[in-house]
Amino acid sequence: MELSSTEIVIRGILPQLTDQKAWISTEWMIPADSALLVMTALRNNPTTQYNMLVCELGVDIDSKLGIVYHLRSTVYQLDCFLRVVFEERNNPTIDSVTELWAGAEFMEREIFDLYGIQFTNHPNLKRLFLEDDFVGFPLRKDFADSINMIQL
Amino acid sequence: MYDFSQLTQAIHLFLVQHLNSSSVAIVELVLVGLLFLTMYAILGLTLVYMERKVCAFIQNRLGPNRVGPLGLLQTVADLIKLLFKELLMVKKADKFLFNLAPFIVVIASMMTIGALPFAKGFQAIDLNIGLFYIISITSLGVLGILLAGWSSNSKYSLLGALRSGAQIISYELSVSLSLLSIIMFTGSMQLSVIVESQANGWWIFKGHIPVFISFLIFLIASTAETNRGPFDIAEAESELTAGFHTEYSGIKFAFFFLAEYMNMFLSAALAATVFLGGWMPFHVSGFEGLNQVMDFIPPIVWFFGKTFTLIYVIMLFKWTFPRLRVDQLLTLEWKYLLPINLVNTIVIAFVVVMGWYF
Amino acid sequence: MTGKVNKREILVEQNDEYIINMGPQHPSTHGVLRFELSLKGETVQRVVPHCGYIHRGIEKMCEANTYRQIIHLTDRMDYLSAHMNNEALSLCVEKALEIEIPQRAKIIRTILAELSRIGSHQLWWAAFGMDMGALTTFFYGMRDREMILDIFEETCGSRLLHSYICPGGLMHDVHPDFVPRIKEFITYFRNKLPEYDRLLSGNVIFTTRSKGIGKLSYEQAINYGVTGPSGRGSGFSCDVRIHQPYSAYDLVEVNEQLRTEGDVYSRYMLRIDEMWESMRIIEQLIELLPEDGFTAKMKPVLKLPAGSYYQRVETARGELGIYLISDNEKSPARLKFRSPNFSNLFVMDLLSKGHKIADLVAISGSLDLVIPDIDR
Amino acid sequence: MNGLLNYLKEIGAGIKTLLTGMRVTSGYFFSPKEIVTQKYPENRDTLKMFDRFKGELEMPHTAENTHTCTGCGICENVCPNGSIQILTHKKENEEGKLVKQLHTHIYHLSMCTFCGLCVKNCPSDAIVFNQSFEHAVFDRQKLTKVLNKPGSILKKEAKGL
Repeated sequence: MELSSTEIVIRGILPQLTDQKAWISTEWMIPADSALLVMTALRNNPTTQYNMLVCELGVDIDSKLGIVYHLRSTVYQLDCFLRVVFEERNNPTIDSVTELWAGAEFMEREIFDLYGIQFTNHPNLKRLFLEDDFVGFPLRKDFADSINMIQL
Repeated sequence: MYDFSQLTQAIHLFLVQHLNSSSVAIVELVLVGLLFLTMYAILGLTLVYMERKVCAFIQNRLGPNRVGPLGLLQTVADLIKLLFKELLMVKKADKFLFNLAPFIVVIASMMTIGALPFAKGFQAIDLNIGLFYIISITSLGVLGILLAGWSSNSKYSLLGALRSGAQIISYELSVSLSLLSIIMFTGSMQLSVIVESQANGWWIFKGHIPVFISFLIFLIASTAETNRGPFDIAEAESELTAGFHTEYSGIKFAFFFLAEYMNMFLSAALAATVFLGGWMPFHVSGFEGLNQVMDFIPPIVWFFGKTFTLIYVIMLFKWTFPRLRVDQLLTLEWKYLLPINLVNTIVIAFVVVMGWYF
Repeated sequence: MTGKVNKREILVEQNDEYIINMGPQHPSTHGVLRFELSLKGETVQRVVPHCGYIHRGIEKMCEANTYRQIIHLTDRMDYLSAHMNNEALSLCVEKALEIEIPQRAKIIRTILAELSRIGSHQLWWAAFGMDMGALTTFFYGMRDREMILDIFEETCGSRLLHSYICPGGLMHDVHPDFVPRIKEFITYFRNKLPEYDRLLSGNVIFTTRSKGIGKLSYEQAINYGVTGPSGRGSGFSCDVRIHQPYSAYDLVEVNEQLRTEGDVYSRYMLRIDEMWESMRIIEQLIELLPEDGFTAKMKPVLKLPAGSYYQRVETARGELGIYLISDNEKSPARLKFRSPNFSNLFVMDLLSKGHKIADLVAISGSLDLVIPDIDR
Repeated sequence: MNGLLNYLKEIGAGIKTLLTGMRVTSGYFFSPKEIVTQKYPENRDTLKMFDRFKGELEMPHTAENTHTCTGCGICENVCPNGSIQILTHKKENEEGKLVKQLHTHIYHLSMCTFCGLCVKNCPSDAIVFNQSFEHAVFDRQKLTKVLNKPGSILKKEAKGL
């Protein structure tokens, strides 16, 4: 099977890699500590040139927190999804990608706000939507609010 | 035919017969004051109603139509509402100046109205420096705006006031220079003399192109001086919420509102008086029949007809054009209006000296 | 715990600057957005957007609702392109279930999407003129949008929040008057649209106020992920209708509108051009409309196979991405809306630095922000 | 000289664009036929909503005071906001069996988002949207409505009687 240019770049950095095939092209599972490295390579490699961060979202699946990066190369019209899964729930931390894509700043603030994932080297990591003294991270599955959340 | 001085003389004689001289003076002052204050209020209400109807028709709407027939009483209802509203006070505002500011604005606009010749003899005071007086008093109004902006202790208000200051200082020049052209033609600043000089034709026709240019510049500059759109950067609803009167409510807000409309009336009336012959009917020398017909229309109708036509044009400006930015506003004045005006003044001086006018 | 903590100071204001709060109750932020402006005189030094005033937690609500129920929540994000939002989720669900919907439903969806694009741009034009101080534009834009809303009301039953497109096709078939009304609208609007140009686009005050203001370069647009008309105004070809045609866009000829100046004026003209283009697309699609079939056969309970799905559509403001993770339940495990306004908002600081307050209003107007879509 | 000419040309072009704009607005000023305002309370008689307009939920009753709601509860389940509550009771039918039947159909207008799922999913077409749009009331309690009229019965039952 012919490897796509994205795959070549990713495997160049992480030879042992699992990818989760789904309906969307390919979603790559990346360990948290090498995520920035992989994305720097994907952005700067002339064969991929992922110059746009379409979206960065937090997920809470199977009681594990994670982040999905949706990258796009406007040069080759490629889309690529990277998923990072954190083992611990209490204080997940990952490097910020703000240096690579300026648009990431506020997406990461949103993730920090709603999932409580810490980003190192982020220029201004504050809550985005909620007030600063809000307790808890609402989009986590174990978030409970007996007053405002009505179970139908 | 229609001479108000006959009426006023009759009243004066009647009073002299029955009272001593100091009482006559007091009674006459009270009468004139009452007359002009009433006229001021009625004009203000009419203008607000007119603006709302004009903008409604421009915007494919009906405008006020609920209170009274055709919504005529809408502005009265609004006034009553404003009278009963709470006067809010900003906590850290400079109380004295904050309360003083709307009165300065409204008094400044009120003072000018007396010098306007509404019809023959219908003029509170015929100063020999009438034009000069009006120009100087209108620029007093900006003092109130500056005070309002400063004393409100609000940044939006302050920004609005500063904008207004810069705007009025600039546009004052153009207004005065364009009026200077007519002063050069008539050789007098007395408004009644200026009106009389147009008995055989209005200055805009007699002075042809150069006067037309000064008329246009006067219209633009006086619109700017009254803080109306597209020059309403001092209020700039979409930028500074309400500019200098952000913090005002109730009747104090109404004063600003009223003063704005009266200033608009004043600039339109001044333009009508100086360029379009004031209460003088439309005369063409040589066509006696036409002139007779025109004379039949009372001068007060002529005056208000001309004024309200100009007011309509000024309203059309506001409801058509986007607002100018601060720097554009100053560019317009200093790079376009002022140089053109200066050149135009020289041209007019030449025209006057050579007698190249009708 | 990995990673390092760096101490960083964030400078809010310098000595000769002062701060103004623009919003959340400000006439030109179009909703409850708050800008914290650092000003030097009238020159904007820094813009810090604060959002969250209308955050309703739609993504959290989606995790408790079935797919059919989520449709009515998507309406309430970008309420001006409700049809496109509905369509995005429906397409995502349909692709996950591998359902092919009837051709008629596809074409009607596309017509509705283009109509709401025109309607959205009309409202934008109306409000943008208002931001600029030309107060009459508001009523002209609203007047013309009324016809579109009437079409929607007749077919969908509501004017703004339609919930009309659902997984499997449409809620019900279009009204018999649908096609004649659209034809009537297009002939009407073809006459009215040049008036927009005469009133505002050509106006010398407007052009001097908008040309060269708020320049967004091609690289910046990509870097910040600015899509839609705002991105295309900078020459960034990001039209999903071209790059990944969905629904019936592959049946018709769609010309992507591109302008390279990247200033307020180019974003403005681009939206005017898009209105012309949308009318052209609708005219082509009306000819193609087949007779029957507005919905595919669907199960009463929708359960998506476990996995993650992605679907993007072009709304009136840019690319709306739907990222759906399912764990074979009735409701999604995670549903993320990649809203175009979210990315578009955060270039405000970049664009308005060094401009006046009046320009800031023009810039935020030209980005065409809808606040509920930012906050979700 | 060239600069001066350009300066004048610029002014001329600028004034021309301004006049174009003013022609549009004053054109509308002098054509009152274009006015789109509708006088609302006066035109109440002629004002008609489209048939599909989602006003508020209604349960059509026939002249014999019958409806077709079986109390199955699908609309309650399908509603995203919980704006429908269905109370049922057991009732004996003509064969002597105890059958679950509708007792009260409660509709909270204040919570309804007019998504139309209940009407679409109703298996017996018992509820429809009517065209009323004047929802304002002085008391919030009035927004909670009971859709089945007092004493109304299921259509099928009425036939059996």
